[in-house]
Formats: sequence, structure tokens, C-alpha cells
Amino acid sequence: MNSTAVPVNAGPAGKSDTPVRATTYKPGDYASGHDVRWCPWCGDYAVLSQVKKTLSTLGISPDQIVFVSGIGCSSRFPYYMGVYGIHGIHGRALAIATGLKLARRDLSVWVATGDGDCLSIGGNHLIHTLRRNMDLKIIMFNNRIYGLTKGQASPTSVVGQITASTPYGVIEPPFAPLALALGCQATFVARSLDLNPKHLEMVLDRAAVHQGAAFIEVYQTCRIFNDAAFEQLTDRALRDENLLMLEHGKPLRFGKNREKGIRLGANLQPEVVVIGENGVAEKDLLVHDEKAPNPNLAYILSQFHYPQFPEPMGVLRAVEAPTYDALVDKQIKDIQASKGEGDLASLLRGTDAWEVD
Amino acid sequence: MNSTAVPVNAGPAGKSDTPVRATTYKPGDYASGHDVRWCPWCGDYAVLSQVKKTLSTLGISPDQIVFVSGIGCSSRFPYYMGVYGIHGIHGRALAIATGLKLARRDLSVWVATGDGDCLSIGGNHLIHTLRRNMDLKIIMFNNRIYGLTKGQASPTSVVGQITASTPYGVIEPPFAPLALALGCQATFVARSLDLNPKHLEMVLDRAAVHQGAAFIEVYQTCRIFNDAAFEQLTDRALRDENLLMLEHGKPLRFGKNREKGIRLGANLQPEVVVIGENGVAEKDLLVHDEKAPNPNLAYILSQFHYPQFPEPMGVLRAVEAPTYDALVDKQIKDIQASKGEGDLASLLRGTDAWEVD
Amino acid sequence: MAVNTPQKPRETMEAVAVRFAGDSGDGMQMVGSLFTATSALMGNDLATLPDYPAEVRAPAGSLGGVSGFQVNFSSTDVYTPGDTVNVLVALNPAALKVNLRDLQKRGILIANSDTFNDNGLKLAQYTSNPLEDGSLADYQVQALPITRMTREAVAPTGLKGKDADRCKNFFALGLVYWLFDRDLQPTLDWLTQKFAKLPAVKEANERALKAGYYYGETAEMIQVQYTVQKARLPKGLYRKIGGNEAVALGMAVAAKRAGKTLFYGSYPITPASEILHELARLKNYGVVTFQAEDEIAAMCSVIGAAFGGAFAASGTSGPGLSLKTEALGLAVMLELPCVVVDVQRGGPSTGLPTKTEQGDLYQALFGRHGECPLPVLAPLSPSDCFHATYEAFQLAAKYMTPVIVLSDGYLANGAEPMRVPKVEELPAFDIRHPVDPTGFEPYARNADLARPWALPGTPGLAHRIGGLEKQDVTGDVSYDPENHERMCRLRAEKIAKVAESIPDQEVLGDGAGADLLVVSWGSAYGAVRTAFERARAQGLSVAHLPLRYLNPMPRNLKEIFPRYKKILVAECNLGQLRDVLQARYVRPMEGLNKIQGRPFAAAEVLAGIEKALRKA
Amino acid sequence: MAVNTPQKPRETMEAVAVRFAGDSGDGMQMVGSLFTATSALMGNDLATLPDYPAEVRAPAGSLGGVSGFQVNFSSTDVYTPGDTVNVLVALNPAALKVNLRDLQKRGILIANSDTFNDNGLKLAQYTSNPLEDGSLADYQVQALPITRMTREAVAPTGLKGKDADRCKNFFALGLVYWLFDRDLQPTLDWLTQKFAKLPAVKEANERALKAGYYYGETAEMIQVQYTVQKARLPKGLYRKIGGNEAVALGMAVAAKRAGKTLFYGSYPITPASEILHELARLKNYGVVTFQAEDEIAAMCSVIGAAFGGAFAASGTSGPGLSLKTEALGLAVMLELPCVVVDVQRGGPSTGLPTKTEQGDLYQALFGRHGECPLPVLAPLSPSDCFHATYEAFQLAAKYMTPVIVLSDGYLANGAEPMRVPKVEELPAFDIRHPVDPTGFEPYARNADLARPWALPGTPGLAHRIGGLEKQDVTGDVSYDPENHERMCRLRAEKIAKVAESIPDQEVLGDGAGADLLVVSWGSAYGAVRTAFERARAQGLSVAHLPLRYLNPMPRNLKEIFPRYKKILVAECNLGQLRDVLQARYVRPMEGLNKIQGRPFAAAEVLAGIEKALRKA
Ligand SMILES: Cc1ncc(C[n+]2csc(CCOP(=O)(O)OP(=O)(O)O)c2C)c(N)n1
Ligand SMILES: Cc1ncc(C[n+]2csc(CCOP(=O)(O)OP(=O)(O)O)c2C)c(N)n1
Ligand code: SF4
Ligand code: SF4
Ligand SMILES: [Mg+2]
Ligand SMILES: [Mg+2]
Repeated sequence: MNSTAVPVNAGPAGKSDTPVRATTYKPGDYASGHDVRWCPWCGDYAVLSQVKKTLSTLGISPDQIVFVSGIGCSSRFPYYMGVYGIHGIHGRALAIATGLKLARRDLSVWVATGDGDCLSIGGNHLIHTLRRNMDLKIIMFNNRIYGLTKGQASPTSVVGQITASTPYGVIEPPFAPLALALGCQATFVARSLDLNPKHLEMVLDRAAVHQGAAFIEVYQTCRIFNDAAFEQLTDRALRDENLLMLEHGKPLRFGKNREKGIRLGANLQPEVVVIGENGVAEKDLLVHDEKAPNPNLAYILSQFHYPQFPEPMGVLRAVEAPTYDALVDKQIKDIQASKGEGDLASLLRGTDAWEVD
Repeated sequence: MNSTAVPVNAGPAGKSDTPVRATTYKPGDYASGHDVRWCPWCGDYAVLSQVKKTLSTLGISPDQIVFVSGIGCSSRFPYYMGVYGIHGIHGRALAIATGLKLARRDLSVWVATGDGDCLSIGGNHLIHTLRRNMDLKIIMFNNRIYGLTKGQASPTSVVGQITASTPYGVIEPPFAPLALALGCQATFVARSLDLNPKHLEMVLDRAAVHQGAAFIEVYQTCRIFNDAAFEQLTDRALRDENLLMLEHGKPLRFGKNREKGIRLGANLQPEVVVIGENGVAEKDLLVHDEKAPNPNLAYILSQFHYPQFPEPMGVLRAVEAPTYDALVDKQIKDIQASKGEGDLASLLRGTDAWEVD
Repeated sequence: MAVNTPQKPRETMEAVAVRFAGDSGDGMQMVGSLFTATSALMGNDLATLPDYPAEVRAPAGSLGGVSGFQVNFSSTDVYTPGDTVNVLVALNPAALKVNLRDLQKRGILIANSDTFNDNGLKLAQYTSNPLEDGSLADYQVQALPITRMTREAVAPTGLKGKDADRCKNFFALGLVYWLFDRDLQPTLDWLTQKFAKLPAVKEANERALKAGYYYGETAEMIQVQYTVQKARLPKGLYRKIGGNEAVALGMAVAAKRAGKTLFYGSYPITPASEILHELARLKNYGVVTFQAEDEIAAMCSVIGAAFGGAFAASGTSGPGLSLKTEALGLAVMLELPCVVVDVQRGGPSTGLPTKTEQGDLYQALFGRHGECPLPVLAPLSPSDCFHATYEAFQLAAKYMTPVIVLSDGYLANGAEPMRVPKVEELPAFDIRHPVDPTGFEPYARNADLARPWALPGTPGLAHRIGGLEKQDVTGDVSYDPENHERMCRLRAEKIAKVAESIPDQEVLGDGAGADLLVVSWGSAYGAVRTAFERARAQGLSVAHLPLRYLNPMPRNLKEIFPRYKKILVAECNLGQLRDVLQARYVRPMEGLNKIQGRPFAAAEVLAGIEKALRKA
Repeated sequence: MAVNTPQKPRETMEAVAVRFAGDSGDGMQMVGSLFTATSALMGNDLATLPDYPAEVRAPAGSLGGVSGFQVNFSSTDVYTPGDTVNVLVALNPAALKVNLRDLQKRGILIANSDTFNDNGLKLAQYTSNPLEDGSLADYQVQALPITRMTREAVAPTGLKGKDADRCKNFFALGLVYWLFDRDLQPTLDWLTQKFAKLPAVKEANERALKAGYYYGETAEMIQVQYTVQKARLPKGLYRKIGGNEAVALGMAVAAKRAGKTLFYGSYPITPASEILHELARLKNYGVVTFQAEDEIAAMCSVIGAAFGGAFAASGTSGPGLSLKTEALGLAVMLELPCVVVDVQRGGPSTGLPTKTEQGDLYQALFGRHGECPLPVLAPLSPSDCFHATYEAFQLAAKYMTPVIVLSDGYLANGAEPMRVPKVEELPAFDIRHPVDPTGFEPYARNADLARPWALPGTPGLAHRIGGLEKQDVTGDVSYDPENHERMCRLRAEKIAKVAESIPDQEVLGDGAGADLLVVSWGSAYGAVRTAFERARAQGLSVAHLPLRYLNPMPRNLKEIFPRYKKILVAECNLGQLRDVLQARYVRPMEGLNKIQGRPFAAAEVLAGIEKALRKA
């Protein structure tokens, strides 16, 4: 072993919540220096650079951060970060991250995962992680395709999409990932876009400070296998009609001149309305409330798809709730407080020992 | 082989939708005659007898029905039915049933599964089955416990519940299974109770005729490991306060004298109100609409838990949408129609063969 | 309490096997355990085995619903719960039907005659009453109206009907206590504690217990009382321990001894769930238990926790081990320490979930894609589950590798006394987490070929690991052909080197050579050892090699095998170890195989030994 | 089109290996395939092997981004794509750096000198320009400004910049076509079809192709043109086929031949995904493809479809096979027919996903809990993937069992000509689904020990199957100890009986005995066969046993092995088959092992043969 020894119990469970250091950091402090091997112009680059920026603002040393991923183009993420990392197996990033965080509450644990990794093979771990409210920051790169394996359909590929595995077009309806997350009562649900660095930064910043499972869907363009996936949302001429930029406490407005809005109609059916037309005023619009204790508005928004509705960008939901790792820790401490901390000799002896002599 | 041959291609994919025969059947025609080995008074018995009743009304011969299950007390279900059956492996019933139904659209395929089987180890198959809208009838026996393995916590065990694996109490928030299903845009979502045979029958009847994935959560009492789980919902003195019996097109009313109702308050926050008090009238109440194209009301209801809210019983959502197996079939037929049905010789030859002589 | 000194004649016996059998609802496991605890306290060596149905509650009185608990207690060493029993308690006809074949000729049968009515006989598929039709002439039958006598005994407490009847197991227990001259006090203490909040129940059970005892003392029917002397156990503190309990203890103790947090990530499955239950109770020892959504998540959580520096482990059984396959491969690639205990049960697939088997050896050794070796240990007895699990953590941490421990249903559910080790007796852990960034390389290796266990949070050591092939030393991703071969060979060599940390194999009996060497592995030890001792007593030329390290194997095996004319490999499967030994030592071996959801009986092994020697 | 008859001298060669290498974006796979197709049409026997990077697009010009395609074409039988190449096309410095070591001394190197500028050399980590520094003196170097010549050639089409440059692969192809006197027509036809909607692109590529060809004809630099005669292939219709394509075809054809629906449930994974892609295209043949959410669901869907009566199959690679473990166990217990193709890649864990290996033999044979045997086949060549998959369905349906086919990355990506069988030549399927309820028992067995395949929907045959142990004959759940042993033995015996349906093993070379027998399995066949033939040509006493049936093994193996003094087992892993053979035939064997993500080179095997004989 090429190093000296440290106390054997470095980093047990049960340290304090978020480690904060007095130092200041630069985005470059979070880079691994390894060559980044994504295709030129892949949307993953933008996320990588925003993540480094966000981390540098938190005052957390790179040594206190761990990135865990599954398998996929996006799951190569940890290799490009100058932090601790595990490039796991396909679909299992969240399960690995859960074990790590339960053993080491002192670390800030992030997960990079793809639409296939997270929603196809990894779907079960996602829903359980969100249900438990594990304190993990989850960045899901949604390019609506399997990039690494060269272009098969993913659970977010759209109906009709031609892919290597669906030469005659996808027939399955895709997941609405944010709706799925809300079906699990996720405490932090947000969406952003690789091509809007400012917005991405804002969403990442928000996720970074959320205590609990923070689920971010990032629309990410795969240049090679699904180049046009988000054209309608990124094209300058179209995007204002197709994007709904969420702001807490603000009415839901969009459109080139923010002239349109969202109103709740009969039967809880949302409608696109134009302010000033048919007597519609701003006060008739739904007002965004990411902190609402009930997830009902967030759920309604999570189902918006263009062209019928503008697609919401930003934080759909951000509420406080105990995290699973904190509860595990608390239960242990409570029991230790009431029963006393057990020592090795009493553990060995058990309750019914007898002496032979 | 103790039997004569039939044409080798008996039962290929692509037969017609639902097989209907002219015969009439009795519930007993769907019994296997095997000794039923659940614990005395287990809630599973009630479901077994209602299922046989429902099937007997459909005019489908027992030979056309297959029950698939995973592992658990409830997953022993197929053994007690006089139909075809597969008692699969833990959590995988839906995946097995999917393959069967894709190969044999002529069969009526049902799935019996437990809260552990379906939501813990099997969660991923559930969400994908619902997303795809596979034409399967799914009965999930929710006893909020692992019965077969003698009493560990399940993902529907409630916070604080003492189980074999949580001697100091469950700390994870449970799934709201119907909300999870709605997070996947499930087309049929319903709930019933083992102890209300009439209601159970109604829900099973409705599921049986639904084209697509029909997800039924049945509150089922495990007498041995979780006897009190549904006391508040079954006790004569309490149940009227805690149950919301859904009827399509009817206002949401409950209570001993149906004096209470559900109204949607500010911020999409539902509230319990008393009709006649504070000026509340029936017209102020939410009206149940299981056929609403959007799942918003169903989602709001899916999160009701006593004591805050009465728990909805009945059909939360029932909408029409193409089923996955029908789309698979249609795609094949369309391509065969446009390209012509391929024969064996041309398949062997491929497109670029050359002659050596 | 004072029990009158019995007046009847006493006989001394070396070892006795008793089986309590009744309906699942009759509380047989409870009285079996109490009898065991008392016998342990009285200084006997012992081994126990419960046997319960696969259904949670099969129909009352049915053959499928019979539940049994067997205890073998002795004044000499005990290696098995006994092939056959000296005393059978049958609380209903079904219990008699299912268990009679294991009662020795002239053995004592205590039957509850109240249950041998038309209904009970029908449920047990008897066409005539065995207590009356002379079919039990070979046994010492004690047919007693236990239900009625229990009711009378408990009447003063006010308990009636079902509640009163529920005490009949304590009546039977009292009777057996008298028969073997056991002390009632431990059981009375237990009742006091258990039913502290239900004084009537406590009193009723106490009364039933004493009534049974006094019945033995007084009644004319039973003529002799038996004594089983204390065993000559080495001095020390003892506790009774079952295999699953021992695994849990081994994990918790290893972590405490190493100053580590124990992280146990698991998914319930019979017969391994109890490990989770045991550990979940140890929260005051700081144990973190995580019931994952499935076995894949459980195994992955273990990997994450191990990366974080915890002592991480998972327990499961066959179907769960199959699900852990892929993640185990990742653990091998990451070279992180962790322990997986597989409590084997009848397979394949769901198989016989509540029965024992040694069918997962192949899976443990070979069940991963690619070249993916890891150490495999198999404890020999319930108490050895403690030592093997502890040792698994020692090897895992020393060699930075996942380790599989192969327990099974027989060990898991069986119990025996274990000497409680002193803390100082437990081997220490020498775990070093690097802290110095100078020259740190995540895949540099020490003399044991282990890589450093660098923990996140350590300044300057940030590094990334993953399932892609790694560059030797640096751990960077590498697609280099020669490097891949080097790494595959290094991983294999490292596991082979584990042999340097395990003791040489011992052979019982003549180590210099004999006509026959019987090889067992894991739990088959008990029956094979007993059979071997009987065979030696008969003067047969036989030795016994109880294998505990399945991968790597002890280095001296290659010298041992040539000394024996013939080798017989006894295992509860169709010959998995035999094949592995033939592959490694290229020497023909015979198999003694049983795959019936039950452990070997010593008599079966003895017959196998005799047959092998006859053929030789 | 008419190409002028070339004027330069011609030489005839028996076999030539050409490798096209360039950046991932340079279209090397495309021109390689076109060259192959043309050579096939011209009657050569051939074998091909692409080699591309693990990243979808590594940085342009970098060493990690080099993509290559090798084709070996010959007038005699070809078993491998060739250890070394006669001609290397290197479109940039990185391609030269990575591939030069495989170019034979005196071989032809065609390099695009336009790319050997400062930037290109730096990316390839060259410190001086190899085209100028004399380091290539051992080769026939043709350094041409391919980029510039291509631009000029396509100028008339109006294509410019990147679009024009993209045609340079066709320039290189044209030149190589001239070098080996190949017909341009098939490629021109292909361009016409491929770019029907992009006439300018079509024309540009056409011009580039012809420019390359004419350059060869005209320029002074290349002095000789080579001819490779037609191979003496048996008469018949041929198609070029790759291993994955062949698997897909085998499945689709088997189902059609049996009058069954093919159900393919799978999850994408390199290098098996192509099977899914191929089958998804065959919808007009009624093929049902299902991309499941993961490999577990894929395998379970296969089980469901098989119960329904379909021909059900799944394809995967190592990590996926690991995930299918538990469901494969269920399939064994249910005794339902299905086929799983494992396209092996470098392991363990994620390993080397785009590289080949034979590391999953253990997993296929032993990787399930409990006693869980199933047949395993390994095709010997890309076209044999068709036959092996077809045969797997025959065995699956006859014996009612899941069957594993072990392909690998080398077979999957390689290609060779395959004689197209006539429909009548394909063995028929004799599948009987019972219809008569009289005496129907789900687990009654026929002479092959197969149980009936009764389909849901059949009146009166309703029955339930599952993973719990079953009562012999009736299939009811059974916890009976003896029945469990009977069933475990019956399942094992049934798989052993499969040996009755497979041919006796053939030995190449002296079947009566020799100094050395080289055993290969699956894809190692090609290199071992080539080496074996060279060794024979050298007069060495050696024979070759190419194993195709890994479980059960051919019955005559036990008679074959004793005839040889020494046995050498050649496999791309650390010795898995050798161990299995030692276990079964209890005879010491040597291993020739390579685990570098690459197949054996024939020269390596030859060296291994010589060494083994020297030691003997
Ligand atoms: C068990 C297993 N199955 C399949 C694969 C192959 N595989 C690798 S990545 C991937 C999908 C990647 O898609 P996504 O998660 O969307 O990531 P992207 O490449 O698009 O960023 C698949 C199927 C694998 N590595 N392991
Ligand atoms: C792979 C695997 N893991 C674990 C088990 C053990 N097991 C069997 S049933 C079950 C849970 C049953 O709970 P649930 O699905 O709620 O059914 P219930 O018995 O309550 O009806 C478990 C964990 C198994 N059979 N297979
Ligand atoms: S294949 Fe797509 S997702 Fe993957 S690196 Fe390239 S552009 Fe990005
Ligand atoms: S354990 Fe519970 S769920 Fe299982 S059969 Fe008994 S009562 Fe029913
Ligand atoms: Mg993707
Ligand atoms: Mg349950």
C-alpha cells in the first residue's frame, strides 16, 4: 500500500448533513483533466460545464463530492469530474449511490444517468429513491435515445421515431418522466435544457441546495442519433411558443411577447389562453407554486407537451421533507440514546449465555 | 407424448381481440379443485371467489384464460384457478404476461401480484406495462406486508409499522400505488377491498372489459402479519368516514349520512367540507369523472389517505387508448400489406445473393 | 421453584434426540427452543433442527401443516440433530404420520390421544386409529389426553377454550422435562418475562408445564427417567446460536472489531431473512440495515457503502444470488471488500424454499460472465457461521474483494452451543486507508496484490472507478489488449493468493493415508463426521476431509489426495464439488449425493462409506 | 460501366488480407463492406472483421478514434480474417500508428499524405513524419494526396469542403479495386440505390471511386496488379453473412420452417443489439420483436411467449446474461423451449464492451442456482451462427428446454460467404401440441424425457406451471423429498440425453491418434484450424478437435481423448473449457489462452502447438 494509515473508521455513517468549507473554488477544480470523449457538439458538454460551475459555488471541496453513474454516453460523466466517482453498471447508479450515502452522510452524492439508464433498466431504483427521498442529486440526460449502443429507442423516444430497434417507428407512448417522479411524491422535480446554460445553472443550483432527492430532467441533444429531438424547443423562431419558463409565485405566461397563459378549465383541464382575448386577464391564469404541499399543479404541468402545450422548464416542485438517510441516522441515534450504545463484549455475549466450568 | 398432434402453428400472434363464446359458465368452472392453502380468514379467499364470479360472466371459456403471478401468498393465486397459469418468479409476473400476450392476443391474460411482488422487486415492470398499455388485468393484493416470507415491511407498509425487518418501525414513506400508476398515464386505475364483495365484483367486472392495462389495488388483510391494516376502512363504525365510494358523474360525497364532500380549494388543494355548513352546497363539490381525458382529478384522489381524507374506492380512471399488443399486431399487418408477406425462400436468400457454379 | 425429587428409577444415556411435532399453530418451535435452552444451560452439547411447512399456515390438522422441532442433546460431542429420534411428541395424528418413520424402534412416542378422533384421523389420512390398531407395537407408546389434562390444569386461571388449549405444548414440554430430569427454572423465568403483561397466560402456561412434569413423576405409565450428563465442553462462556443468528453476529462483531460501520443491504428471502431481522435489532450497535427494493439494489447498495468505507454485506438465497450476479461482477472489477452470504435452499428456481440443499456451489464459483473469480467459504456448523463470516470480512478487507459465504437452510435453522470468544481472541483487522496523495494510484497493489482502499472525503485522493477494464496501476479506463490480459491474470492471481491466508486443510482420522477419504464441504460436515467416527469405531480404514474453503482451496490438498486409495465426495447436490475437485486435481472421485431438501443422515453416509469400501 | 482493361503486369495470389483504416468519421466500415460484397460476388471465399472504438465518436484524428475494417479474400478456404495484412489503407496518421504492426513486411501501405501535417501527426503522437523519416523502409509505401485528388475528382458535382472530402474513402476503395482487379459495378449499383434521393452525393462518390481506380491504372507508382482467383466453393447460391445477421436469420427461418411465430424479446447491448435490429426489419415475415425494459423482462417475456406456443428467443451479451440468470432457472424448471444467444464480449463486468472474448462459458454452463442444467452450443464461424441457432431451436423444441448459444464479438462482427440452404435441406420440426385431455399430464415425459407442450387455449388441458418443485408426471407442487431428487435427476438426464441428437465429434487430421490434439471451441475454430493446417504442412503430428457442443458433449469424446499423447485446449479466456474437460474426462490437459479482446492469430496458435510439442 503506497500510503500511510489513517484511523480505521474514517467516514462512518452519521456525520453531519452538508459539509461546508471556508475555501472558495473555481469550476476547474472539479475537472478530472481526462480527455472528454463525447462526440463533438454533444449536449453532454454543456451539462458538464454547468455542473462544475454550480459545484464551485457551493463551497464544497471536490474531495467531499461523489458522482455515481450507470452506463451510457451520459454515464461517462464521472470520468470527466475531478471528484470521487463510480461508473457503475447499467441502470444501477441510484442503488449504488443509496448505499454510499447511507454509509457516508458527510458526502455530497450526485448521480448522472441517461433516459435509458434511469427510466428503462433503472426505473425501479428511480421510483424507490424518490419515494424514500434519498438525499441525492439526480441529473437525467434525456436525449430520447440510446446513444452509447448506437441509437435504439428509449422509454422517452416519441411515437413514430425511427431508431435502430424500431425501423418502422416507435409504437409505445413515452414516459413523462416528471409525471412519473410526481407519482412517487418526489420532493424536488425540475427540468432544463442543455442549450440554455443560464437556466441549467439556475436549476442545478437549486437542486444542489435541496435536502432530499432532487430529480432534474435535462433535455440533451444527441447529435448523432437524435439530432432533431428538441428542435421545436431550441429553435429561436419556435421556442417561445413551446416553452413555459416557470417562476415561483408568478402566473403561467409564455409566447414571444408573453401574451399567452395557462388557465385551468372545467374538469381540471388546463387550457392555453391569450391574455386580452375573450376577456381573459392575467388574474385568470394559474400561478406557479413550487412549494405547494400538494403536488397537483406540478403534476398537471408535468404532462404538458408541445404542440398542445408549452413544455415547462424550471422547478416544478420543491418541498421539504425528511430525507431517508437522516431518518436512518436518527433511528440509530434514538435507539442508542434509549438503550445505550452497545459494546463488543455485550454483543458477543448476547442475552442467554451460560458458563461451563 | 401422451396426445395427438395439432397443427404446429396453433395460437400464433395476431388473432382477434377478445374471444367470446356462446356458452355460459359458472364460477365453479374456473376453480382448479386444488386445496387452497392460505391461512384461515386470509383476505385472499374473498378475491379468489369474486374473480371466479367475474370470469363466469364474461362468456370466456377457462381454456382461454391465463393467470400469471410472481411469488408471495397472493401469487399462489393461479394454482387455485381452473385456467392456464404460470406461477413465475418474484416480481416478474408482468414481464411474463407481456410476452404471453404479445405471442397470443387471443387469450385473456390476468396477473395476480402482491404489494411486494408488484411494487418492490417488480416496480419497473409495472411502470413499463402501464406506460405501454399492455392489455393485461392486474390485481395487486395490497396487505402492506410481505406475507409469504413472514412479515417484513413492504413499500406500502406505513410509517411506524413494526415488522420483522423493522423492529423499531418503518421510516420510509409508502408508495401511493394509484398515484404511481397515474404517473405512468395508466388507462384504468381502480381500488377495492377484500371485505366488500359487491364492490370488488363491480371493480373486477369493469377491469375485465377494459381494453388495455387495468390496474386494481385490492386492500387485503393479512390476518397473521398485519391484521389491523385496514381496520379504519372496514370497521362498521368508522368506514363511512374513511371511504369515498366513487361513482362516475356523481359529486364526491361521503360520511355516515353522505353529509360530507370534497371541494377543490385554492392552490388545487382539496378540502373536506360539510354540505350545509358555511354555505357549502352539493354543486360546490368535485364531480367524479373517470373518463376525463386528463388524469388530473384521478391523481388528486389517488393521494387521499385517512384520517385527512376518505380513501377513494372504485374506478378512478378508465379511458380508451390503443393497447400495445394491438399496435404490435397492426404494425406487422401494415408492413405485410405494403411489402407483401415474406416467404421462407426469400428470407433465406436475402437481398445480395450470388450464384457459384 | 422446588420440584420434588423424582422417585422412579434412573437410567443414564449418552445422547438423546427428541422431536416435538404438532400443527403449525401448536407452538412446537417455541417449546423446542425452550427445551434446547434448558439443555444448553444444563451443560449438554447439542444440535437442533426445526422443520416447518412452506405455507405460512396450512389447514389445521393437515399433513401439510405439520411443524416439528428436533433437538439432539448429549454428554459427548454432537455434530447433527440426529438421524432418528428417541422420543417423539405428536400432538395430533398428522404429526404422527409425518414423523413416525424417524422414531427409533423401542423409542418413546408421546401422543395426544384427544386429537385422534374421526376428524383428526381423516385429516391425517388414517383409515384406522394407530393408537388402537396395533400398528405401533414396536414403540413405547404413551397415549395421553393432553388436551383435557391441560384444560384441567389451567382451569384455575380462568382461561378457557382455545386459550386454554393453547397451553398444551407446555404440558408436553413439562412431561419431557421430567423424562430427562431437566430444570424447570429457565422456562419459568422465560414465561415470566415473555408474558409480563399477560399474567393469566403466564400462569396458565406455568400450570400446564408443571402439570406435565408432575404427571411424569406420578403416573404409572412411564417407568424410567433418563439422565444425560453434562458434556465435557471446554471451560468458558457459552451461548446457543443458530446459523443465521451466527452470520448476523459475525458481521456485527467484525465491523465493531474493525471500528467500522456495518452496512447490511438486503432483500428478504427464505431462509436468509432472519439475518436481516437480527441485524435490524442491533441498531444500538450502530448497524445500518437497508431493506432494498430487490436483490440487485441490495448488492449495489453494498458496493456503494463499501466504496464509502463501511463493512458492507448482503445475505440472500439462491434466487437472490442469481439476481446479484451482475453486481457481484462489478464488485470484482472494482476490487472493493464486501461479503455476500448465500443461505442455500432447494433449487433450481423457486424450488423448495424452506428446505436445505448445497446446490449453489457452481453459482458461487462460476456464476458470473467473464473471468470473475472471488473467494468462497462454507461454514461447517451453525456456530461456524459466526467464524466463517468474521473470516470473510478479514479476507475481503485484506484482499479487497467480495467474498461469498455458503450457508444453507440446515445451518441457518439449526442451532448449537457456541463458546463466546473473548474480544482479544478475535483476530484484529489491519485496515489502512491511504491519506497521502503523493504517488497515490488507485490500482497500485501491495504484496497481497490488493489495491488501496481510498475513501471519498480524503483530500487529494479523488479518483474514479468503474466496470470498464482498467489500466494497471492507474485505474484509468483502458482498451489495451495486453493490459486486459494482465489485469485478468492479476485478478485471478490475487484470489489464488488468498490461499496464503487460510490454514492448511486438516484431515480427521489417518492423515497418512487410508482406503477411503470422505470429502465433505460446508454443512455436510456434521453427518459425515458422525458417520466417519462410527466407521472408525467399526475399524474401517477411512478418513474425513471437511472442506471449508472452496475458493481458493487449501494449498496442501494436492498432497493429501494422493495418500488415499479412493475418494468419496459427499454433498447435498448432484456432484458439484466432485466435478470441481476432478477439474483441479485431475483424479477420479466418487460422489455420495443426496438432493432431497434434507441434510444427510449419518446412517446414509455410513452406508455410503461401506459401499465405497466394498467396491474398492 | 466499362473500365479499360488495365495495362500493367499481373500477379496471382492465393489469399490477400486488406485493412481499411481511418478516423471513425471516415466511412471505413462502409467501404470495407463494399469491398467484401464485391469480392464475394467475384467468387472468393472470405472472412472479415471490423474494429471500431468503444466511444461513439472519439475526437477526430485521435488514436482512440481509429476505425478499421479487415477483409481476407482467397481462392482457397478462409477461416480467419488474417493475422497480418498484405495491404493497409491508412487515411490518417493515427490509423497508421494503430495498424502498422499488423502489416506484413514488404506489404503495401496506401497513406493519405494530406493528413500527415503537423496537427495530424501530433494527434497521432508522432514526433516526426513517418512518411518521410525512413521508418517505413520495410514496406511498399504509396503516399498519395488522397484528399486533394478526391476534391478535384468531385469538383464537377459542385460538392465542396467537408462534403467533398467525405468521398475520399471511395477514392481509396477505387484504388484498392484496381489493385486486385475487382469489378466496380456492384459498388456503382449500390451507390445508385443508396443515394437515390441525393444525386449529387451519388455522383461525387462515383467520381471518387473511378478516380481512385484510374489512378491505379495510370500512375507510375504502382507497378503490379494482383489477381485472386475464384475460390473452389461448392456450387450453389451464396450470400455474405455476419454472425449477428446469421443468428437473426437462423431464428426467423427456424420459426417459419416450424410454422411458428418468432418472438424475440431483448434489450440492446453491444455486440448483440444488431440481432434485434435485423429482426425488427423482418416484420413482413411476421416476426414479433419486443425491446423490453431490461434483460430480466426480456427473458421473462420469452418464457411467457414460449408458454403461449411461440418460438421464443433472446439475445444478449455478458452483463445481460448475468441478469437473465434467475429467469433462465425458471425456464429450466418450467421445461419450456426457448433460445438465448450470448454474444460474448470482454469481461468481467462492463469489461471491454466492443471487444471479443470467450469468457462466458462458465456462466452459460454453471451460472444458475441449484441443479440447473441446459444445453449449450457454440457456433464455429459467422455462417455457422445460422446453423447453430437453427439447431438450438430444434433441440429446444424436441427436449422442451432453454438452450444457450455462445457467439462472440468476433463472430458477430465478422462475415463470410454462406451457401444459402434450400428450404427442403433444412431439417423439419416435429412439434406436437397435445389436444386430447384424456390422460393428459403436464409433466408426463416421452422417450426423450420431454414433457408435452400444451398450449393455453386448448380445451380441457388447463394446467398451472411454476418455479416450485413439481410432482413427477402431474406437475403439481410437491415438497416430497424423494420426488425432488427424482425430478433433479430427471432434468439432468434429459439434458444428458440431448447427446443422442447431436453428431459424433469429428477430428481434423489424424483421428486415430497423434502427438497432440488441439481442442478449440466456438469461434477459436478459425485460427486453430489455420494453425493446425500449417502445422500439418510442416509435418507435425497434430490433430484438431473443434468443439461445437459444450453441453452435453458429443458421446465419442471419451474415446477420442485417450488416442492423443497430449491435449492442448485453445480458448480466449483463462482456461474455462480445459477445466470442464478435466472435470469430465479426468485427464490432464494444457491450456493455450489469450484474453486480450482479440481473437487468436493463427501464428499464435501455431507457436502454441510447436511449444506444446517441444515440451512433450
Ligand atoms: C445490463 C446491460 N444491458 C445493456 C447494456 C448496454 N447499454 C449500455 S448503455 C445503454 C443505453 C444507454 O442509453 P441512455 O441511458 O439513454 O444513455 P445515453 O447513451 O443516451 O446517454 C445500453 C442499453 C449494458 N451495458 N448493460
Ligand atoms: C428473487 C427473490 N427474492 C425474494 C424472494 C422471497 N419472497 C417471496 S414472496 C416475497 C414477498 C411477498 O410479499 P407480497 O408480494 O406482498 O405478497 P404477499 O405474500 O404479501 O401476498 C419475497 C420477498 C423470492 N422468492 N425471490
Ligand atoms: S452518441 Fe449522442 S449522446 Fe452519445 S456522445 Fe455522441 S452525441 Fe452525445
Ligand atoms: S400470511 Fe397473511 S397474506 Fe399470507 S396467507 Fe396468511 S393471512 Fe394471507
Ligand atoms: Mg439516452
Ligand atoms: Mg403483501
